[in-house]
Amino acid sequence: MADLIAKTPLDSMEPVTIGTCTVTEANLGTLTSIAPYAGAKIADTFKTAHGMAWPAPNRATGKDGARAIWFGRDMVLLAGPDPDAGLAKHAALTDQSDAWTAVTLGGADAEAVLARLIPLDLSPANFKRGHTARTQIQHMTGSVTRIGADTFLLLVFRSMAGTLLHDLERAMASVAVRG
Amino acid sequence: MRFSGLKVLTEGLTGNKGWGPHWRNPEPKPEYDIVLIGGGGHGLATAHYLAKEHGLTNVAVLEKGYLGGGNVGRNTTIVRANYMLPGNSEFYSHSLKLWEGLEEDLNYNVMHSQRGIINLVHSDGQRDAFVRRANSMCGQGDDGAMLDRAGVEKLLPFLDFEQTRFPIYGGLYHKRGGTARHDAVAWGFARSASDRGVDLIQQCEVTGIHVENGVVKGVQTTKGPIRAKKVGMVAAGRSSQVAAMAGMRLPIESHVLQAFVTEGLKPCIDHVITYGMGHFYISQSDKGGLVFGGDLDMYASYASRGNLPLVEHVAEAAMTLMPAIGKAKVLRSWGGVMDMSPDGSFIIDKTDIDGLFVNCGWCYGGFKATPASGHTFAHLLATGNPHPTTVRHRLDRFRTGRGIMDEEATGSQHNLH
Amino acid sequence: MRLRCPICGERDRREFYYQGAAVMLDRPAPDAGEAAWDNYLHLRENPAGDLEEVWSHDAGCGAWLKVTRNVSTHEIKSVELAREVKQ
Amino acid sequence: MRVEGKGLIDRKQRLSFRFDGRTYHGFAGDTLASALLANDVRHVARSFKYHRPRGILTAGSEEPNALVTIGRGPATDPNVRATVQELYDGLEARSQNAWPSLGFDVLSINDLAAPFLGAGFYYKTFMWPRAFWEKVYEPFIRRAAGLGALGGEKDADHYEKAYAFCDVLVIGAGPAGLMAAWTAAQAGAQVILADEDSRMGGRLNAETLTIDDKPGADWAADMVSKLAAMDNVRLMPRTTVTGAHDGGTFGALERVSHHVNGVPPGGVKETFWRIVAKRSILAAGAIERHIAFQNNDRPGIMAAGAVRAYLNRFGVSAGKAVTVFANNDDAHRTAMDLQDAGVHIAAVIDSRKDAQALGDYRLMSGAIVTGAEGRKGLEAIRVTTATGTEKIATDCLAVSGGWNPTVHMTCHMNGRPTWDERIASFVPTPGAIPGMETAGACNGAFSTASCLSEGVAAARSSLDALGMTAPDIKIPQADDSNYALEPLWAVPGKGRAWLDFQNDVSVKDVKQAAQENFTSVEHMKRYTTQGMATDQGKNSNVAALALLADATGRGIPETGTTTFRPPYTPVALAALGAGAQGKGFAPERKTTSHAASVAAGAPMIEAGLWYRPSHFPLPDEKTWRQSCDREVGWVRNAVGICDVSTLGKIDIQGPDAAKLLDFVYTNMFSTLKENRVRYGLMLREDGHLMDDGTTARLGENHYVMTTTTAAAGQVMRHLEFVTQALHPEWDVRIMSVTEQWAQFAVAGPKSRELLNGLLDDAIDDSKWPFMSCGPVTVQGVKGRLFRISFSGEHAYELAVPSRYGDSLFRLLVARAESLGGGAYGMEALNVLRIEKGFITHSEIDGRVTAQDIGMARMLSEKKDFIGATMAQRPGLTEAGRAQLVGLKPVGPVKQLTAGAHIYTDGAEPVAEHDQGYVTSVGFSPTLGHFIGLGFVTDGLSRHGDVLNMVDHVRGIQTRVELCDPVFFDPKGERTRG
Repeated sequence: MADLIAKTPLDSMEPVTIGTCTVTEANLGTLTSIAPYAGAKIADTFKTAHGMAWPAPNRATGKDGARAIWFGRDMVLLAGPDPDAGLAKHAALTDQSDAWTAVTLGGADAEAVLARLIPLDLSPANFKRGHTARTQIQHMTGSVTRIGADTFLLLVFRSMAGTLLHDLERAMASVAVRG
Repeated sequence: MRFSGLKVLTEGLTGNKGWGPHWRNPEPKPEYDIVLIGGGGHGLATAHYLAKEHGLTNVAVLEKGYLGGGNVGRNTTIVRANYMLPGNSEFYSHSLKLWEGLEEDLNYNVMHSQRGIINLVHSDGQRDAFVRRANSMCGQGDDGAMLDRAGVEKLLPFLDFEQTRFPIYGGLYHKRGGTARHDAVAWGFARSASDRGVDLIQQCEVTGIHVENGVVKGVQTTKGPIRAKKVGMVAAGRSSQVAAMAGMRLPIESHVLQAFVTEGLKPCIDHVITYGMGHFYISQSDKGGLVFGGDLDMYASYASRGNLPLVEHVAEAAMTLMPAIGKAKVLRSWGGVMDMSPDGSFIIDKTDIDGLFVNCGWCYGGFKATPASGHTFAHLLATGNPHPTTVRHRLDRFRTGRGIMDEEATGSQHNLH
Repeated sequence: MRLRCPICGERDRREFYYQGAAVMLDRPAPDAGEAAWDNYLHLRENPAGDLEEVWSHDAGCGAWLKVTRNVSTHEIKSVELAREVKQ
Repeated sequence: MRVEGKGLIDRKQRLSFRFDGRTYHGFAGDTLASALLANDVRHVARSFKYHRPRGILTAGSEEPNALVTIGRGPATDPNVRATVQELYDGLEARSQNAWPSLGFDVLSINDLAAPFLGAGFYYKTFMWPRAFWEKVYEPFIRRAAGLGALGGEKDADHYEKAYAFCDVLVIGAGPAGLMAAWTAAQAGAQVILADEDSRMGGRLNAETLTIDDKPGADWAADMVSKLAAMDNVRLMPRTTVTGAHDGGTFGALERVSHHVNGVPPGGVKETFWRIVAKRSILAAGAIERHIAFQNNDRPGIMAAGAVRAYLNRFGVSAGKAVTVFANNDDAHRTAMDLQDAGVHIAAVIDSRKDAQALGDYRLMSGAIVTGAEGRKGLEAIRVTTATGTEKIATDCLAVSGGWNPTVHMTCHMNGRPTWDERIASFVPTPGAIPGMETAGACNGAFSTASCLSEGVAAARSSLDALGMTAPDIKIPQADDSNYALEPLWAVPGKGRAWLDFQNDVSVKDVKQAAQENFTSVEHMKRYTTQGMATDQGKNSNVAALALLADATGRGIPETGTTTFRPPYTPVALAALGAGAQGKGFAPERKTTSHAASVAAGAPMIEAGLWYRPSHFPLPDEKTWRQSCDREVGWVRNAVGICDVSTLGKIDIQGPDAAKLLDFVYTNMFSTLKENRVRYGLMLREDGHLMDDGTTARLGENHYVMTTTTAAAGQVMRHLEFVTQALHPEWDVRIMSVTEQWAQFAVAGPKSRELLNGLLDDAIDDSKWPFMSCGPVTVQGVKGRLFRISFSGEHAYELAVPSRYGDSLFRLLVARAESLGGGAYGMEALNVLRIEKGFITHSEIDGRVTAQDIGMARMLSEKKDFIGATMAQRPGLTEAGRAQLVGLKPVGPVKQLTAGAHIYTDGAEPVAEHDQGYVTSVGFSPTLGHFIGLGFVTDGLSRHGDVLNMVDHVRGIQTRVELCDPVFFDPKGERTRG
């Protein structure tokens, strides 16, 4: 009997380049939302377990192959490793590995592309590497994180993968034409 | 002065010098039988019907700005009787019948145009709900018909039938629905009421309501005190402020509803169309402007202006439904302040204060109600009893749970209706 | 309109959901009586000036907020976390 | 005609264009208007009401006359201002509102009938006979009115919207705006400078004035290039800031591709910007006003400043023998500039008795123009002086009644401008827009020198507010001459003198409105339509207001002004609604089984934002009913597979998880055992049903709640409200996991058989009884299994992480098919649940209580819960409410239809005999007849009653018997078996 076959939200699509920008489906590994219980002192446990700082609101931390992305009120998304079992004492852990479409958008015009979709000032002065936000991406709610000088990580619900790609491609095309 | 084609002709030939004032500019008398607070559409209609139906002409309408300056002059002019629930169904049916005789009644062309309204349907569930509504309309003796997709396409070929996000399954067609020239409605009622002896007093703000031992005695105004045997509060948009002068709290939140008009265009939309999935409705005025609107801005507001997210949402709905109007240009947007009630339906009732009556809570359905609101409020003021079409529209229905008319089925949150 | 979410910072109105007057934060006891419940759900001060109200940063961090706002000018006077107001 | 040696056009780039079918030529840098004037085309349009011939009045976006249609087919763009449209090679423009042609327009007959068509005439007539309004009068009025026509096809161009942020937004790039932007930029602020023109510089490009001894246009170009080189400055030419909104938000329309022939592939026609600015500076300039006199609308009569703009910027003289009519000094510059360029000035008529000539031309001071001749083009004017009337031949009359500051944006937030006697016009009221400064001509400062210094000052105040400091800024040398003016709104005399050109509102109309007691400025506007044309009264409102004030014996400040509303200039719906065309209106949510369902031929239907399969047709099936009946049969007799992933799934964890559930559900969940599932009802606080669903207890402090697809978002928000705003002291965390799990119903007598070939560990009744749940592994993949049923059969729901959803769905369907079943869609799901009397949002539509659906027993009396108190209001509990019943046909007609009403049997089917309505129907292949659910007055106690179902709109009448809503297996033996 055939094993169950795993599919990514964008079905492992090839990266799409339009103009200076490329959108790539990102494999972030295991995604776990961590919502600390009342009064929990999770930061140290987290640091010890995963070698990353517990991110402040609107910030993301990380090390090789792992990120900790602030993900909303009293919530952090651990991306990469499976969560340390010891965290469950301090926080509600929920597996989100299959719940999100994750892409990176990189390129010189990435900021201009996102200016067509996201109602936030993403200029480097205001939104530096390691900054993250929960916000809208066109009509979707999502998460945006600057992970490089001109690279952003975007997350929306898995079921909206097609819409995200469509919206990005439209914005990339119009920015590319402007030159 | 009676208006007629002949009068227009003779005046035209003699230099249009003979046209007199549409209404008088009286100074307020010290006392009236009835004082109406608010010279908007409903207040002026109430005055007209008090005079005409009940012979009550010792009546004053007090308006803090200019006549018809409220929502009667800032709406999308839709007139319809396509309600579903008992109470609303008979009331709006009554109103539409009054509309159908309004021009003769007022000797004023309010340009009531029964061009037909089509409420589009985008799912089986929505169709079932509209069928239920259409059957209510038919049971009420009004017209209501369901169109299938082909039927809609025949009437509205310019809609996007190919790739709209929410495809068009059909529509509820209300042929007697349509539009009217909003300002003319206010002016027509004002002229008629004034001609019949009612005093319309502009730039006269009510600053207090005089109550003694639970009985209303009159009002204080910026033009001095005025005694009154009965006072009718008919100031939608400002209902809570007026009621507060009598120490009352109303079940109302004030919200802003935007509307839009484009530059004039040659005729392209012959009906009123509503797009439920996008909270969008549109018609074309006789001047050629596309008149359209959408949902509330959703936050409490007394500022007659809206914000961009809603503007964009409305325009997006327009573009997904009818991309053929993409190059129509929005000329003007404005906002009206709506009395939002906890069930989306209005209130016409007595209050706990003897002689004080309230007419409020029209949400964004007030324009089409103008004649019947005036007619039934006049009935209540004159007789002390509710008109048969407003027996359910009680002030205390939220407390008791009796007769709640929640057409949108969204519950007691004011802004969701 | 823009609201300053205490967690996310200043954001466009489009990210927020509006519920209504902040009386909704003070839920009466089950036996508080008819008038208290009528006040809670239906009757509103509805001032044309400063209003305390509840919003939610729906498309952002998800926090419910108590906002004080002048509803005639739309000036935002304060934004607090509902959670902190209640505690 | 073109004037050599003048203008900022590129004479090396000759462009060809067409107007009304004729080919003309112009140059790069021209607008359509300047190119038409260069070709001596003066008559370009017809007015709205009287179809009077009209020419170009202005050189800006305020143009009321010269509106044309550009392009054809789906690219048809009506009502384009020729004064704004940049010329490109191949441009094709047509005139509007004229039939059969611009030169011979049948409806110009309206002009002859004007005495009968004055202000408000339509309110007084067209009332008889009644039926004639819709059939005769209205269609005629509609056809006669309107300007351009839409193309009638789907807009083929792309538009977009975007966001921008800055410290200081400067609106307008004239001398004031350039200095403001420069000053703010020097301080290091993030600056956006937006200007509606393609070339920044404002009036400096239209005048011969100098700054620091350089031609103004050159100075402006230098400033623009210096600003462009700065990283903290963003220049936005061709961008009109259209509206000021709350919180420092501005709308702005960028015309990206209007100046080129066609939109490049992938590109956009326009971008609508949402600009968020901490501070803003309005430097929008001023608009010249006209003077009303008889036939002051003839083609060739233009704004004096516009005549200068055509000369100095475009190298075009608007006439060969030009006259000027003014009440101020500024307009004299038109005469001087033209004269310097070698154009003949026939006369300058100045209404001021003490006017002085500023150059060598014939000045008639204390004189007025009392009439104009030449219908389709000006031929002569009549000038009246103290001594008599003189006729002067002229083909262009440059008129200036003074300038009105462009205050519009300061009124977008309900502010009113202030009357300034000095300039006889309105100026901005400080603070009208929070955070906005005003500078230059829009502030009533008309000299170049004052514009430059106000620009710097406005930037300094903005920087102060931002806590920033500007370095010393040297204010350049420029003209500082006094703006001397004596108000003149309309010259006395007979004949029609026009105010609002486009809407054909005359001085007489305003006076008649006053005579009819439309004395409020809003009444006058609405009665006459003054100021309601596409220029929104920019050219004429102040004059109309002054005349109304005069007619009513009031001063102008007391008369007040109408409100200026956004947008400043009209904005295409396609720009405001960019991105929504086609499927872009709302995100599409697709389940993991979407591709497999589509491949199986299932029509996908919208369920909120989701798509779900309606049915899975087999090749020999012709109707959905055939497929549906077969799928129902599969579930009843074998096993069916249905994707239920769209239902909301909410993970609830924490010590107080049970407390939360007890509070939001009407029934108890703290008593639910681990690995068990319970059905729950959720009320709104007003006591009506919000949603229903099952919740499973996965651990002591861990539940997973299921909501309906429709209410998933609402329930999630509700739980957040309860936990943050009502009971923040509860230690509980909630998280949507809808997207994490692909969940499939496996329903039917063979469901366990199917699963036992698939799960890594076999299941049986003892370990997996009805309403149990727990972890399972499917071929090594960790999943969850719930033994629940929405079909009334022995059934399960199997959930796996979404990445395996596609694969598992295909596997389940293949196995079901091998067992004599297969996939089923929404239609079959609906029939199956109606057979069992299970409710959906068709029944609990938001107006229904637990009591109404016969579930009063689920309202726990042992606890407080949301909705508990209000559900006990008398109106929600007393007799006479509509209650849930089953419906079956008992007469000769067997069909039931959803939405039909139910009436007393034998009575007329009218409102007073209305007993209820039908919410859901289906043909039950199991029972062999239609079944339905509905609500009937006191229906719970009326089982057995026979009533009359009437669907008026479908023409169906069916006698129905009320019955228990559970039609099939009322004891639930199949579910448990």
